[in-house]
Amino acid sequence: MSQPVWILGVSMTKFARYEDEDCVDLASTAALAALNDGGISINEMDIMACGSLFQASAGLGQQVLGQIGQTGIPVYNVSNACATGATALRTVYMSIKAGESEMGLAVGVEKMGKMGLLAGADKKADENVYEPSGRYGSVVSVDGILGTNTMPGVFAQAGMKYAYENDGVGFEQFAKVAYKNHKHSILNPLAQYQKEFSEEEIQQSPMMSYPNTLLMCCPTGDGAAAAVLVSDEKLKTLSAEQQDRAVKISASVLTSDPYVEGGQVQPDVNTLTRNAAEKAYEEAGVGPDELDLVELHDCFATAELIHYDNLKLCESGGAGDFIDSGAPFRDGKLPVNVSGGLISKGHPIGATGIANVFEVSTHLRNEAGDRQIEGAKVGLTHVIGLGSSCGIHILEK
Amino acid sequence: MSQPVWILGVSMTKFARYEDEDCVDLASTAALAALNDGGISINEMDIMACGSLFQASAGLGQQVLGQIGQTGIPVYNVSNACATGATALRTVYMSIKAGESEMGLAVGVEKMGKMGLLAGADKKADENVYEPSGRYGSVVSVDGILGTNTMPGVFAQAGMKYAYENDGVGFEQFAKVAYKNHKHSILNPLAQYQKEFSEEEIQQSPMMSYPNTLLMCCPTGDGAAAAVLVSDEKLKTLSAEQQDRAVKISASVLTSDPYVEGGQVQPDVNTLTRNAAEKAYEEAGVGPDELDLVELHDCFATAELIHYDNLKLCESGGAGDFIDSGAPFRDGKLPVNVSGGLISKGHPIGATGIANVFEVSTHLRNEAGDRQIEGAKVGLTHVIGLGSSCGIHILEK
Amino acid sequence: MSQIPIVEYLSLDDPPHLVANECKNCKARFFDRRNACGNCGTTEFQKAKVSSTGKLVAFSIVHRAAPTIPVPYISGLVETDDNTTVRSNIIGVEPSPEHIELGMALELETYELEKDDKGTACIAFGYKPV
Amino acid sequence: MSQIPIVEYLSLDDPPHLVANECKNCKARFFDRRNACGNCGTTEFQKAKVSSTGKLVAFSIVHRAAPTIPVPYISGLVETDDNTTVRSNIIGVEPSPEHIELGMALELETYELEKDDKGTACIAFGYKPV
Ligand SMILES: [Zn+2]
Ligand SMILES: [Zn+2]
Repeated sequence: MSQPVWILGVSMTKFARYEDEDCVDLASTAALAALNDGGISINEMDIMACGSLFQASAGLGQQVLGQIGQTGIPVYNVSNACATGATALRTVYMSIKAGESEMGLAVGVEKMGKMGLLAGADKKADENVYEPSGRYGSVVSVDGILGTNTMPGVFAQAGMKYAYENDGVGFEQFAKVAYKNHKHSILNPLAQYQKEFSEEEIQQSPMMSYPNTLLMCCPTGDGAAAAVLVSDEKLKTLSAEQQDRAVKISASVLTSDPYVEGGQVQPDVNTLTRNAAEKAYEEAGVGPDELDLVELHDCFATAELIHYDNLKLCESGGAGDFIDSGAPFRDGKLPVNVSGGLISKGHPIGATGIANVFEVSTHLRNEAGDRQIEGAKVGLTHVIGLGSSCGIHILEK
Repeated sequence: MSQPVWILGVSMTKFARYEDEDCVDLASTAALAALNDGGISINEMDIMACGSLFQASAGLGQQVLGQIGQTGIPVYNVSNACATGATALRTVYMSIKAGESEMGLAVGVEKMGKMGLLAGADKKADENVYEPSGRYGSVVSVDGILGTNTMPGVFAQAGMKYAYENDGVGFEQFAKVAYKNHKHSILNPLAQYQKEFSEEEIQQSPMMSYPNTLLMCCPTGDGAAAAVLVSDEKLKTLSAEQQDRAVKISASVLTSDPYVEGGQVQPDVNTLTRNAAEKAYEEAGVGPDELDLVELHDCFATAELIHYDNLKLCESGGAGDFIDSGAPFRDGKLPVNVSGGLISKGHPIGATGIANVFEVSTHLRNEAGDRQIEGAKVGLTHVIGLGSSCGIHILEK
Repeated sequence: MSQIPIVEYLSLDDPPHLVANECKNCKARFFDRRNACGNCGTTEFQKAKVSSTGKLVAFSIVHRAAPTIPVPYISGLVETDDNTTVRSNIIGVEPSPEHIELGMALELETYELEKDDKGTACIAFGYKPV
Repeated sequence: MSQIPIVEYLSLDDPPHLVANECKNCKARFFDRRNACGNCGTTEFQKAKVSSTGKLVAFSIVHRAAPTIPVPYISGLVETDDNTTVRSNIIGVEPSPEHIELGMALELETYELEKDDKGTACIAFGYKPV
């Protein structure tokens, strides 16, 4: 089989609201930090991929190179909803696998400010004579009339469907997920929020889309993350320290959502995650029981719970028991989202899929300080974006 | 060396203004046509890449699969200014080179409607108290005060710089380029415009940005193009007809603009084209004198002229003589833009970098009908987007 | 008085019902305009009347929405008796968790949402408990 | 009466001139806020005064622009005597090709573009023939 690809350097900015820094600043900061972390120069990079959702058209990759070293390398600006950062990472990975590059830089960045719910805009507010338009021949905006299109609602329904099909899942279990992640975040100085809330506070915070309350939803925010990838062959020519700190990418998988009945009315977030997980475990030769930590896509508490099952972290149908048992807490059997997760660490969309690689790599390197999961050797990162795209990476030390 | 990658099927929609079809329709039409052209099903595709500039955030790739076959394959939504389509093609190419895919689908699409000049928006129209903002600390929009940011102006200046540095280049030569491309387009039923204009009419059409008149600028428009790529190994398992019609990708190169003095005030469109050309000729083992036709990025007449030199189609400094000699006309020594080029065929941004591959492939297959360049065996395609990204493919039969 | 359905896949024929584009090859159903079948890639479709009764398989009670939408409202996924999933508001039920039961039987109901400036009525649909 | 330069890289000190962020390592010059050097990747910069005289190396006469911009105007690329390229309008010349010569000698000139509601004058710059 082909040789592995390694993470040589990785970084993230603190997730926060940045008033004075634009996407280029944040991405440049993360890129310089990842290069610095890898002990390597931009001049050694053979490819650059840049992920941003809301600035996907802006040529951000080239703008960042313009700031940190305009070396003429191929640049790929990519977007894939909430899997945008993972897609950027994977593009660099693919170039190295193809033998076109020895080293490459992946950057993910987003400035979301206070965007709100990511709902479909009410595109017809000013219209006053009905005319069917669009793929459904609609005469008015249907969000809120023919059900919900908003992210909190879609993921709420996905969670409730799981609750319908399986026992032991309800509002309390979803709230417990959020309780865990907020609690975890107090140890992570890079998290957007670092505040613990009781399960009661979480349940009683303002309802967004039942069963997701405000404290069960990820905030909007700004931030960037970056990673430097290197081929196996090239890594062997680098210093002992660089080789020691390198983290192996044992699996890198991207999937989209296959056809399922019902997928047309609500994007399916399960099947593509299951497909990606299966492929990733096979590629890495690692089973879910061998994982020491997982960073998964908890855009909403309901999402985290169903991904326990999708990623096979629990028995089939057993996600409710899994959270109730305490397994995904940092002192549990399989710590999930010890960074605080999207719910508390934050979710600048383009950055998320590299920030989770930063988190897992930092633990595998035993450099996670107060929040270190002791002895972590194998970790998994997962992101999923609606519409739909799932990225999974398995990392090993 | 690694095995080549082949074009199995390729297509483009007519470039036009489509009132009733959205990007998903146009992209689906092109994708289905490319699959049909290759005699292959969507179920055989292992990867999909979709390029669109203005809908880069929309998850168009997944939407297209939702229409034509939602098989769960990895989807990459990419954007790279006017090199967006070439980047999509190249992403599929890279996946095949990496051994991750045997076949893949690349689609490029854009709906531009009547967008106008692609100028920087006047972001501060409503402000009435000066406050420095942005990377230059500007207090008002500087376009039109500190020179021009518009595309016609930038490419006009690039042409005039060439005129300053070389002899025999002026308004007449630029006009002649447009004359040629409009003339070529009357043989191309897929072109947005199919109308010949005299050199005088071109010179006297409304001035946009001297020396580019309206008839020396590409129009805005809508359209899509798609290509199915296949590995060498997989191609050998397909039918004799499929193998016969397959077109070899002898070189696939993407570059960004390296640092040059002055690049900060006007994006450099030359160096990255020169770098990409050099790499492509080397990769293909083909020299510019072996090319039978070229489709290059004539977003403006001034651009085409300087790319004669950048792509080494003429002697260094000799682009004026080259057009004056008639060489790039369809009956000349080296036909350039026999499709009509962006100036007359049209330039739906995301589609352009695949549409030029369609054009060259169609000639290499001897299927170009009235506009066939007889005996064409080797062709080159070139796109460049500001900010900056250049894609070059060399194709062989 | 003229009427227009909120979406083209709502037929106002008596009794009102939903109409899907059904793939002739694999029977996959779609409510939108189609370029080809998302399941099997073929391009022949026929109109299929969707059953107006079914059960609730998922819901959310939405408390935050665009200013023009009254909240809270119940969004639901309905699995019809002929196994087609529909998304819509659930109507005729209090929007609080204790009044909503996963699996409950539902039926389609249409209602007038609003009128445009020419007096044309926009007819929307929802599902209410049987 | 207060004044503000149109961009931060225009210094209004007498005489007005442009100021670049110059890389201490490779001397590359930039007019924008920097994260690092686009040429060599290092992060130390110093302020460098840019020569106010130079020559015209490229131009375009722009006839279509945003509604607030008077057309036609001349946009030009100026290579200063200390080899820094600046983009700006060319002023004090008829905007027609026969009045503009590539290579012509130019010098920086500032002028008041407009005032804001507090009476602050925005000072812009252009290049005019010497
Ligand atoms: Zn079908
Ligand atoms: Zn430098």
